[in-house]
Amino acid sequence: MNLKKLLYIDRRIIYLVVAIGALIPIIRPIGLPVEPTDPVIGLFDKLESLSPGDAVIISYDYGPSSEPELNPMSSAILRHCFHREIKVLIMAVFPLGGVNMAIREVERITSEFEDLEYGVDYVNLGYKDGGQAAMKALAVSIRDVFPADVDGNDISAMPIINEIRNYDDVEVVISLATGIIGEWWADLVNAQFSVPVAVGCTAVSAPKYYAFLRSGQMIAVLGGLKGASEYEELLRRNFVWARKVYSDPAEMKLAATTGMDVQAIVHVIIIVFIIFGNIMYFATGKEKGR
Amino acid sequence: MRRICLSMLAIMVILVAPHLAYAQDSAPLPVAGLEAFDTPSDDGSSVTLRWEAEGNVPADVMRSTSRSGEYEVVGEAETADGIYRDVTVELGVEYFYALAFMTGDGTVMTEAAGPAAAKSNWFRHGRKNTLVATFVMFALVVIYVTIARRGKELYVRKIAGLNAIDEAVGRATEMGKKIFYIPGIMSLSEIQTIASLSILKYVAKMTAIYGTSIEVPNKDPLVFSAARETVKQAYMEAGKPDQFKEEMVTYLTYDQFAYAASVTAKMVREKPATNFMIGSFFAESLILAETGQAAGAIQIAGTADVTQLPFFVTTCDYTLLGEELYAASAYLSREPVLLGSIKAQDVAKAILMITMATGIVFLAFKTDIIVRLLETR
Amino acid sequence: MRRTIPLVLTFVVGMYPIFAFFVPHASISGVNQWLDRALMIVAAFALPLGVVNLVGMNLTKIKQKREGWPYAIVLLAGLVVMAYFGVIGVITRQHTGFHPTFQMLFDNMVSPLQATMFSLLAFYVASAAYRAFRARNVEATILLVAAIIVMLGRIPFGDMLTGGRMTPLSEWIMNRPNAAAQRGIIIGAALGAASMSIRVILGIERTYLGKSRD
Amino acid sequence: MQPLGLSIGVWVNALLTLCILSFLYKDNPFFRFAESLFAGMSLGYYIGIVTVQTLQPNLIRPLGETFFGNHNYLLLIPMALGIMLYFRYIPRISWLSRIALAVYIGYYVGVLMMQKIHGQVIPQTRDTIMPVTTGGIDALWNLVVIIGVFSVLVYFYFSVEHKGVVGKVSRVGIWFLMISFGASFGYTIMARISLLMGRFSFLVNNWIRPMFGS
Repeated sequence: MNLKKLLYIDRRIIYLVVAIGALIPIIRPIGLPVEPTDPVIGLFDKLESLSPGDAVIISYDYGPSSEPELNPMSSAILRHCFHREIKVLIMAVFPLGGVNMAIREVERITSEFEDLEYGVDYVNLGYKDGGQAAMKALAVSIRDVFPADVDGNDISAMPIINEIRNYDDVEVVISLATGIIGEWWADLVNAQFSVPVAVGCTAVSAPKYYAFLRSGQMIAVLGGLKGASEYEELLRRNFVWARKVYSDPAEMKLAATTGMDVQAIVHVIIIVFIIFGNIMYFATGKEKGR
Repeated sequence: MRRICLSMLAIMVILVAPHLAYAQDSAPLPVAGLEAFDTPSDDGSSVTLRWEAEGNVPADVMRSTSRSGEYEVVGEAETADGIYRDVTVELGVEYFYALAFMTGDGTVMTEAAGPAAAKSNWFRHGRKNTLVATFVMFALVVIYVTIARRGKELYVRKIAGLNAIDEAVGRATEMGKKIFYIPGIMSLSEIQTIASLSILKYVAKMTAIYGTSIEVPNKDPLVFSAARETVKQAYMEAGKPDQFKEEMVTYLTYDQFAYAASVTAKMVREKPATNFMIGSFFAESLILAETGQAAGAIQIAGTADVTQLPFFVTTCDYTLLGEELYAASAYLSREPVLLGSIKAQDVAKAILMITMATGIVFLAFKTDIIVRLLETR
Repeated sequence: MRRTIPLVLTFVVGMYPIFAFFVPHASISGVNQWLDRALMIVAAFALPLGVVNLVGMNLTKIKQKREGWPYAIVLLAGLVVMAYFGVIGVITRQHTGFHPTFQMLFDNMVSPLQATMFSLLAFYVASAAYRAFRARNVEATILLVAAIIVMLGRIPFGDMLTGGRMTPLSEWIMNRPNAAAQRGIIIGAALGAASMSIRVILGIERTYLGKSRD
Repeated sequence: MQPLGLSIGVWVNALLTLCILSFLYKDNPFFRFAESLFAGMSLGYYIGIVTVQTLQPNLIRPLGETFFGNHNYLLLIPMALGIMLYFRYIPRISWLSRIALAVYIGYYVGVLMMQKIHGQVIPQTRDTIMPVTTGGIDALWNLVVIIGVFSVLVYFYFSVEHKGVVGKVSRVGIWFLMISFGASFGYTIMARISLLMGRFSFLVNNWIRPMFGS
């Protein structure tokens, strides 16, 4: 019967529908609403609770393949920090391109702020190999782990480094991570040195990180594009500057909020397929599929 | 700038020491009870200062090698922190510390605390609970392995995915097609990979006995090397050393996605009867499993990477979940010694559950002693 | 001798980081840090093992004109070009880091290939969901329902349809039952790994050495 | 007008992207070309990375600067271990290659074991100890988590037959696992779509639109 054929629908039809669903909003954005959730609010509140001059570490622990998810997150967090006059130490422990992500993002966002001073308000420390060993060593002295910044400048002359010596002077570590590195910050840095850790991760890692969130090993988890779009929404709700930044069409091309349109449509497509599959399954008398 | 001013002021203050006492009398200091001591449980790289604070003002941390000597600024602190760790110390040198504040009348300094010297310690006291846990785990494994060695029968339940291995190899033999064994993408530094190799050995023994062809494509060169030894040994133990070919274990590339591309291409072109995906996987899990599924292979997966389990569960015929992967290596060998260690795992789980239950009951009676015992540092 | 030396070494080297975990003394942690770096060097030496195998296989393919041999030429060409620009800086000592061409090839060729291969997952996840999420039995139905609730909670439509109840519900699932199951798996797997570690350190498990137990 | 080099880069990038995407339809020569190129170039890339980021700073440079100073001669040990890996091709001393593996595995097994016990088992156990008598609705949800953790751990019990009470509890464990798998799957779809979006927006915004000058 033909119904049976529908049950074993050619995968390529699914692929085609998904492709079309993803292309449309890219060509013409829609702008669907977003509601922030607690795991994301956790980071927002933490940064709001800091006073100007407090310091955070942002570690770029992802490569080009996770850019679409993590770049919008990084942009939103950096903007938040700089507007609140929080000092930012930027670093990377991800070997494959983490430092490139950091350079590009930092250049892009700092160019929006006129009175930021490199070496005073923020510094890009660059990449350090040895992952966990480096993370541990930061507890003793940041200056020893990173004798030079990303461009090879001696950092001992920079005021920010004299104020922020090690984890004791850092209010929160924000890791934008892919794979296992976000966990290292919780397992290792939070567990051994009790620094609060917030992780912005790809949506894949987020379910696992809820366990860390519950146990307090992470204070916040931003999961994928949705996490990023929620952070953008929090900024928009609370700050005038954010409403301006996140309505500029050029910026919106990069923002997570636009991405959420694609997400919404493709999710609906998948849900429709699942429902369709189940209807067919029961209509054909529970055909045993493998 | 502020630092330099403060330091200069501080030095001036020291030079005019009598005035210091006067300043202390007139303005009450925002801190009390300053003490300096070697940071416990560290490798000797720091000295810790501690004080009680009233209010929150910025302070300069001053240090000297003698009580009445010249003090220099070594850092800044906020009084509300209550604690400061000086990491610029030399191992074994004795230091005196004081805090300096800017007040309306100028700079004031607390009385010096010390002497304190950093020393390398021999034990991390915060890790006593971990030490106990490690010791218990070792003891359990040793005890149950010994019991098993003495010949006591140990029961281990059936694990569905493992029984399916025989079936899957049989299917490939009947169809005259290949078996792919993918040992994950991590190196030998990952314990899952080691577990995977011992399952590989079992599978390779079966293929040796039935004369089925097997291919093990690798991402990590060390695993490649070890997998080749493993398969070779399996063929020797099965009494078919002449049937082992080096091409059974191949190296593809070190890149996660290039590896996935090559393996999926192989799956589509060679249409294996069975795919084993056992070890540590990341995002490539679904690329491999979905392509294998579309190519019509029976698939058996196993991983302890929680993030990838949903994808294997939905696309493979059998999946070894988390701990089952580790148990599998012991279970397949059916060697009593290894079964002993599975029993040890179970006892460890029982101990943990009892600890949790006790802790929950204690909490109901408003005692958090168990929670505090489990604090880790 | 041939059997004992590797086992004794595994034991000694395996116990060291365990010991060092509890002993912060500089003399102990120093050795640990050194081992960290030393083993990276050992791993680096293993790479040629794989390269030789891959090059050998593809050369044979070309020589015997096996099916698809022209692609073997593409593969070898890519390998040689990329490796050349990768190591030339070190050999000639002209660059401290990478040759600029190396970075350019990575950005315009390797990186898009990686990203596109990765992006295939969007399609696979859809087809896997279509096939796997069928209400066949209790377990499969639970899987299906949880998946749909969370999917709806991730997109604005879910809240629109239910008056804002979908996001909290899906957060609850993630935070409570999901976190509980993940925790169970994490604890179980960690114990399994620990017991496996002990087996390796004590020399009970030694398949990885290629040698069987005696 | 874009500089020529840049637009060639964009073209190569876009065409390779399309070659890989074509695999979704079926295996074809374009995909096969891209896949072979990818395999070769990526391995070449890692040869460069390992040489420049591991061997250069950790072995070549220190030994080049001073051999005896800083105890650098000790680096000959990992180097020797690395070379031993190749002894397996020489039958008489092939057993020496196991020494390298034994050291490598032994060390990491020890390190990981401590990380699992200290970083996972103990904290996750501690956090399961939650109040169930105070805190209103939260107490109830805490109870859900506790039941979940316990039942999943019981599911992982290997030395007891899953019958009777144990069987029922482990069934509950399976339900929790299914909720978790379904929820994680649903949650992850988002990440996968993001990747596809990154590729599509590159094709549309950086390749097609500039081609038509918009």
